Amino acid sequence: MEEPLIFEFGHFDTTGVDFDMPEAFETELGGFEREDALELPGLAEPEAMRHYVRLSRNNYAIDSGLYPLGSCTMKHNPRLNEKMARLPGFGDIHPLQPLSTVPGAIELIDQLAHWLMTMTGTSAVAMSPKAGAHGELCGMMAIKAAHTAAGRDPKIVLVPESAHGTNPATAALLGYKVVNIDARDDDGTVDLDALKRTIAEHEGNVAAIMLTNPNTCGLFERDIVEIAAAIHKADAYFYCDGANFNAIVGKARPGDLGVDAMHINLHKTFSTPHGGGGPGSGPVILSDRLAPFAPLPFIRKDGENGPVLVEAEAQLTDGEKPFGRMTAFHGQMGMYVRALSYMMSHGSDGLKQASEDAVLNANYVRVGLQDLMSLPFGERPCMHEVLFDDSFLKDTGVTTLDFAKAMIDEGYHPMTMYFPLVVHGAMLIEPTESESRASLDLFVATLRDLVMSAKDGQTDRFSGAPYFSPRRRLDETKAARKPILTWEKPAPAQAAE
Amino acid sequence: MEEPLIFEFGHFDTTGVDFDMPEAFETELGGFEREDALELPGLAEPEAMRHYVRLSRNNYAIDSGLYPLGSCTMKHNPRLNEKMARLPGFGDIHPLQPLSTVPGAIELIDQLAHWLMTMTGTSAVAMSPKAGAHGELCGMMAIKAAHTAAGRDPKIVLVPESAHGTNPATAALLGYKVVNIDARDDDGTVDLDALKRTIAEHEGNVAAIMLTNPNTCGLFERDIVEIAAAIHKADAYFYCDGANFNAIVGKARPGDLGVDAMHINLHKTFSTPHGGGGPGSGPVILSDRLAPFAPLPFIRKDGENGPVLVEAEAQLTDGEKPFGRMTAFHGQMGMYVRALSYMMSHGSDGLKQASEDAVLNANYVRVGLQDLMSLPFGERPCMHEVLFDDSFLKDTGVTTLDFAKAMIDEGYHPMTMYFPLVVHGAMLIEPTESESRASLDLFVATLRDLVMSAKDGQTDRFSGAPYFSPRRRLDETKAARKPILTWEKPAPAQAAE
Amino acid sequence: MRYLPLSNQDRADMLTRIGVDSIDDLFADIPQKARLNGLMDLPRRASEMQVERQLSAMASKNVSASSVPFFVGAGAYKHHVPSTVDHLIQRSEFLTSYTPYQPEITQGTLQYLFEFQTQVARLTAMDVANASMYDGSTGTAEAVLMAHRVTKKKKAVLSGGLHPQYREVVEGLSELSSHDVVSMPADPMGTEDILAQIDDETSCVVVQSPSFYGQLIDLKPIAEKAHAHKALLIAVFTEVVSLGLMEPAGTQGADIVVGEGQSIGNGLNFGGPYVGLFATRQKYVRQMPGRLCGETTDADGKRGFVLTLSTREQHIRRDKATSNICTNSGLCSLAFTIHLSLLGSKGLKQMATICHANAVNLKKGLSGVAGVEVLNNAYFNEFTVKLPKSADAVVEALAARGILAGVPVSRLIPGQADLENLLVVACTEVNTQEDRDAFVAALKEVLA
Amino acid sequence: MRYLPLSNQDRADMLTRIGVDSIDDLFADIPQKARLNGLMDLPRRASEMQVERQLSAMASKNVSASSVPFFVGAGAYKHHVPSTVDHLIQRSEFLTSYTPYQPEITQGTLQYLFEFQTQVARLTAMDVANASMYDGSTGTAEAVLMAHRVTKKKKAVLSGGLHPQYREVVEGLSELSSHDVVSMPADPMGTEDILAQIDDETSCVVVQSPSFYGQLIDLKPIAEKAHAHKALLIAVFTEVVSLGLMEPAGTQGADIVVGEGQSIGNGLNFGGPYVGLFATRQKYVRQMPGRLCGETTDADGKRGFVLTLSTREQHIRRDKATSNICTNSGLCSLAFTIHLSLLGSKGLKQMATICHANAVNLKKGLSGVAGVEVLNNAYFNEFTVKLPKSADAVVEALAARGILAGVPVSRLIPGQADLENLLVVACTEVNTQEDRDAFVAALKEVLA
Repeated sequence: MEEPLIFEFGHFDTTGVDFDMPEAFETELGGFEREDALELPGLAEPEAMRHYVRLSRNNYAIDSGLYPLGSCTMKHNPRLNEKMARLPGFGDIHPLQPLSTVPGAIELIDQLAHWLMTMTGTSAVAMSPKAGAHGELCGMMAIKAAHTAAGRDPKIVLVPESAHGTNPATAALLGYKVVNIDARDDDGTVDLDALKRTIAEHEGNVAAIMLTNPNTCGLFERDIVEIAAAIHKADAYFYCDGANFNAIVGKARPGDLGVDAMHINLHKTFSTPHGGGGPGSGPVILSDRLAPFAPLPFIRKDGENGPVLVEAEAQLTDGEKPFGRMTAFHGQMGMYVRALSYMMSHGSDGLKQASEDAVLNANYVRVGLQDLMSLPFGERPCMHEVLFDDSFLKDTGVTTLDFAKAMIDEGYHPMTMYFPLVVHGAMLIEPTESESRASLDLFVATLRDLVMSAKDGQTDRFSGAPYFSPRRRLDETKAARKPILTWEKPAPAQAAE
Repeated sequence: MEEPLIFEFGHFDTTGVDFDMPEAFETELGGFEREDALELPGLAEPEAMRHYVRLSRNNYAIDSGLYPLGSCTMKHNPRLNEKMARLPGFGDIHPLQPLSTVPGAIELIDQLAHWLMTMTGTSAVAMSPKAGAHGELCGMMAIKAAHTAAGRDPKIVLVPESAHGTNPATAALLGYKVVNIDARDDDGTVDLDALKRTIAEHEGNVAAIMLTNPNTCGLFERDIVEIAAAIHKADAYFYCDGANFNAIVGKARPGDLGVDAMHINLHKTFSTPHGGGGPGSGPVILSDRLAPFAPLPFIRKDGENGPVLVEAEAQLTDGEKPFGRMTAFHGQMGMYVRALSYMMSHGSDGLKQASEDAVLNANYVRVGLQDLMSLPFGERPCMHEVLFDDSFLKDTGVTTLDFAKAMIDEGYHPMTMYFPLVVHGAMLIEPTESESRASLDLFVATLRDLVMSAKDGQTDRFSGAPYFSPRRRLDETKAARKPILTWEKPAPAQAAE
Repeated sequence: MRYLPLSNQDRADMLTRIGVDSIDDLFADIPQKARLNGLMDLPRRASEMQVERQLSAMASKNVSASSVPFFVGAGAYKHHVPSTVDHLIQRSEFLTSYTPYQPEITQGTLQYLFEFQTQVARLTAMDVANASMYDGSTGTAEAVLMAHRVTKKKKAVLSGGLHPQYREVVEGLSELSSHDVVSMPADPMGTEDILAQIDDETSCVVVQSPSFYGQLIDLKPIAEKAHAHKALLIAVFTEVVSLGLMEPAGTQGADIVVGEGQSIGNGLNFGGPYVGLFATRQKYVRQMPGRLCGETTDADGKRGFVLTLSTREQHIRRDKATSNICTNSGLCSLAFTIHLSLLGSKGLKQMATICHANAVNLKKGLSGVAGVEVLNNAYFNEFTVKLPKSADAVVEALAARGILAGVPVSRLIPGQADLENLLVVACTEVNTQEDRDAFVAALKEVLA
Repeated sequence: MRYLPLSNQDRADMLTRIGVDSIDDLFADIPQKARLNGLMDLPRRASEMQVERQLSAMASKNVSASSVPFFVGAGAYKHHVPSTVDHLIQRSEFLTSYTPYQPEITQGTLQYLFEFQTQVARLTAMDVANASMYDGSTGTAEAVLMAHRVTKKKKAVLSGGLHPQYREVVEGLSELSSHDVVSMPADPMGTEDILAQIDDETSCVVVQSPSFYGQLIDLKPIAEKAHAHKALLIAVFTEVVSLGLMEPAGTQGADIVVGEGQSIGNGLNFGGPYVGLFATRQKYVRQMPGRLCGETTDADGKRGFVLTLSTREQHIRRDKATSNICTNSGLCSLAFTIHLSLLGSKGLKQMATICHANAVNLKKGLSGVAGVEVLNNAYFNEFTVKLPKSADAVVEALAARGILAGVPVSRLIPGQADLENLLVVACTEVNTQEDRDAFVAALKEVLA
């Protein structure tokens, strides 16, 4: 049974919400009343319930299966966190009601900031960015503001090819020129010597490096301290993409590694739900050098008076030089509550254990598959995700995409494909610490079966996949060629009865 | 991917709940500590979440499709009601905490009682029964207590063949002999003359009649007032099975029809969720004659002091002669909240409209199918459900059961089958007021297609059905022959690795 | 109205299609004089916001258990339920599904019932368990009826330690079903001589442990005596968490074990809905009341589950059924099984240990209050305290101080002077040291 | 730890299988001196119950909107959201799903996004809408960047009626991206002469209606002037409910319409997460930021949906992308679309009418208080009041009386004497006559 679009229900003159209408009154709308007919269907509650329940059943979810998306960190979302975020004292307070009526909200933000700073070994954090990419923007704006304040105007940001697309996009947004840094052939990490050469080549003109660590190949940048030193020596800043921070929480602190700014994806590392594409939350920790430039609003520690919310320039004191504001209001409060609830639940011991289990699980998958699938950088330990390339599919007639789609028929969401760009036909698997050993065993066995099947020439199993999903393979080219982005009423001739 | 049983996860020495253990202390268990090993698996939260989410996806539900179970009234369950039942002031109060700390709870029960009495035209209601069948038992106990108080000891309860199985079971539980009442051939309703003859035959020995109205053929007992009079004349009581009260709320009041006792299935008429088989709630409205015998606890209206909860015999005043107690505590409070929320939402106008829409929808299905399927009592209007028999399947080789199972493959839950017993191969369809016209049109079209297919000799579509459900047809005989009711650890040889 | 999808246009069109002039033509069988004209004398429909406001106003008049130091037990217990549980039971596919009579599309419900039955059987150390009863009290009454069927006798002997309201449920039904009941007097300390009441007429002996008063009872000698007289021992519990730490009735010779499962997975809800647990020996399975879920295979040979032995049940067997029961406590049993699948035996034992530790700690504190005596020497998480004055008055005075201290025995058994000063006090894992200290301190004040 | 399924035995076995001696061998790439030995200086793990208690204690220090007469708006609004909405967005399949990059198994998300886009396009009377932005303020900044791309110019003119924090977001980003901004002074009454600021250098004009101060603005002349100079009109709103009753910017000539969607489906959440709505003309679709969902067919020819035009996006286009945005506000857009699918145009109009009626009613009440002047003549559900003394002090005094009265303009624009006494007051359908009367009465007291 196919689920229609809400517009195909036809209820354009009904509503599924009851209101008590006021008595007649004189409007004061100044003649701006809507004149055209607004045509939006109003479904009765049982219809709406069924529509969205049915739609949902076409989705894959962590709650229904392993979700091995490398770099995305699809792990368990505790419902305790959902419950806490819905406490009226958090969920039902207005960002601009008097501060005297929301001390608990300020306390919560301050507490979360404390956890983030302690975990990262830093002393400042910009809380308000709305998502990871927004955090990157925030960090890079702080860096640009710091350069400007120092009377400098460097034009170049160094970004390795393995970086997330958001990194170059963010740098470009601020007018920077993006320059690549070469990676070592043997493991895809940054080649320190090449980096030093590149810095020398652009002497005085390098604003920052943007580096993911652990990197998107699932490896820890082992020269990270030296990289930071080289960057700092060039009067540049070290922006770290924190997407993979979940691998090292409790094992190492970015502040100790020389990082100047790093966003933390609360939805990756601290398990606020991905929600089908957001909302995220991307607080940015800042080194002492960048701390003064943190955007409004921020919380000032005021000795005996406790934390004070600073919202406007008129409230600034000496040394506070915010570069502006990332968003209206205070950021993603709802996500803060969930993340803090997650952190408190784990505690220092649980957070460390979670990092260790995530790395353990990834390596367990690695050794379970390395004899059949191809590791681009050899059989060395990985961090929380393991990267394969597609050389094992060579001459099978099966593409990386086919392989991924065939996983769907086995009941799995595919891994991240074709990313990072540094290896050919990348397949990046991140099982996360939420998976049991039994779950990993089944996953490994399933992938082994698929690989054998591919090598065995059973191409039909792949080229036509998926066969058993709510939809077969979808035509993305057709969608892009002449985009249909909204529903249009079919012309009368085509209309259904 | 098949979902294992929790016992097959193997986590017998782990737990998915964190506790803060106390310091060592001296127990005072008197030597009653458990000595044998209790073997219950403790799943980590992500495993448990996934297990139950996956299980749930094997279930059909109102929220995912039309559920045409006659006599079961599967209608929309508003989530407002769930929210209200979870208010701490209702969900988190103890049945035996001081009454001074729960005035709102007493108020709620009193309010609900007021709605029930007003709707039914009666002045008493026993609230505590835990479900419909429990309400029947309560009503019949009140009847027996009334007879006993009057120094009578009649032995017979009259029950028509069309009755729910709970009716004769309840009567038998109290030691009554069940005597059938003949139905009219042309419409399955009670034959008044036959009834009078039966009463005469057992003169002085009839305790009560148990009658469902509207009856299980979906018809209103049109002689109901005369039936009640005949019963009362014989010094007997009229117990009405209220399972189908949802057809007539706001249209007629059982009290006006001569009913002495009637349970109300809050989960049928007032939409508390069925929950895969409960919990239900079955308050019983009582006529003035039966009111004194209502069980403990009950609420006494005490003029200016407001409602008073009477819990124990020591609190009784003149005229209060409870026959005992149906259950510990106060009954199904959680269901009361949901039902009252439902009633308030509808109001007097909405409740009446709901009854009308339920009846309208059933008749719309009737006229949509009556030319193809067979109506045992001709093309007369029905109430909230429409009864077909299987004569339309004659010579097709398709059984009622096959037909029902084939509906599963079309995305529908089957209707009630083989009930009521008064017609051969009964198929009882109750669409409820929650279905839209479009939903009914699709349902009718689907059934028409199935009927045509059966008549067309496509028996495979039926005999092997269902083909597309989480399980194919299950072997119920095998299950009953040597029942396996608990999981046993497989013998080592058979055990999985 | 937000829940009704038909528009007025739909209604008019559908009446036409049906071939009647007005909706009332469809109600023509209702006798004219009994028809309601106009609306019932009740408020008209209300928006969600209005309903929320009115019900919230009512709810806010009640003192919730989580908001105060809380020691009320006596058959219902305040435990912490993981948030996962309430989330999962609200899944549409569980919440809005019917009894699984169509097993092909209700394996979700059936499989968890099978898991539930196994959990309950293991907890109680019995062979089989059913898919739940309404609650512990009605389950006890069903157990007595079952014992009568098994033994073909009709006299039940009820211990004085049985929950008084459970006793009333059994007594009321027995009286109206012409069965006999011998109820022992209230027995706070577990010292009654119930063995003397067991004779050849006896169908069953019903004993609760921990008792209503908190006392742990040795069931073995009672089982022996009962069996010697071809009677069954029905063991009752109201605090299922005790089974994480205590010897189960199954290993002490009980024939039927029945109890309240609310503590695991379910909230207090002012007394309902709860979930009755019911377990027995394999040989009695065909005399059990209630639904049973059994394993089988489907047409493809795959393992699956169905409701089984339904020939015991009313919808098949009618007046010959083992019980008139139709509903079970489905969603509550789901909550139970999810919570227990998280706990496991390890977590359940930890939880039980904390409950007991807190009770031991509170007992020490209360024993130190002048004039207060704790009556029980062996107990789990609940015990009875003898106060120097009316327990009811003390509880009210403590409630006024924001402490809900327990249940006066006189609330359930009024009018008995020797019980007037007895208070049943319960501890669970939700009680903190501060809660207990506050209770002890306030009690001192009230008694001073 | 309850969230971690590996047991210690599992861990040991798995390390053996991997072929390392200890877990730290897997972290060998971390420089020795940078490794943390021992635990971070943070509390250890906590049970659910502990976490609940600590967070509940924090939450209970805040005054929730539902608990008092509430008139705070200025960019976020307290509306009643049907309980169905919050139930549905918590469905596992919505809540715990990823961005729908694998469309075959995420049609649920994709179809609602397509419905969402259509709803937003219709609401705003524009051709196309994206799958949402973080919120209204960041959406406004993205709109400005988009206008720069479209016009290949770099000067934005911001109305004085634009939400001050939206203005700050645009200004900050523009400054650091070397774009130009002309910000008009605060304009409570909608009387500024913005037309005079539009010239050939202008890339876009950003105008909010209803303005931050509640004033309704005629966009048509601004659109005309902008278009005459090849500039775009970016129309902003913060109260999406206004679109149920008011003329949309799309019919007034706007080129980009951007706004905050929180009011529909989403709670206050102290400012986030919210959901930015973003719509534009068909011809600019390839310059839009954010995700887009489009219709297509699958291998069997069935209709289906996919994310499309992703060549605009960072994960494909990297430093040439239209935006660095990656996340949208998925779950908030789901809440929006569910709530709006229940409302329909009929319900939305009713809701908007009540909001306006309540505002009209409150305006009358407040106008009757001595020394109080309402500054706006045409408004929807929000207006600005000039008080005889500091608005901040009045708001605090009213808060102490249990009334949350609105937002002092000085909270957002401190230090400007002419704004010191201005208070922005909002009404929605949640306000009762009693609430409004209480506000008026309390204000009289405070000003007396």
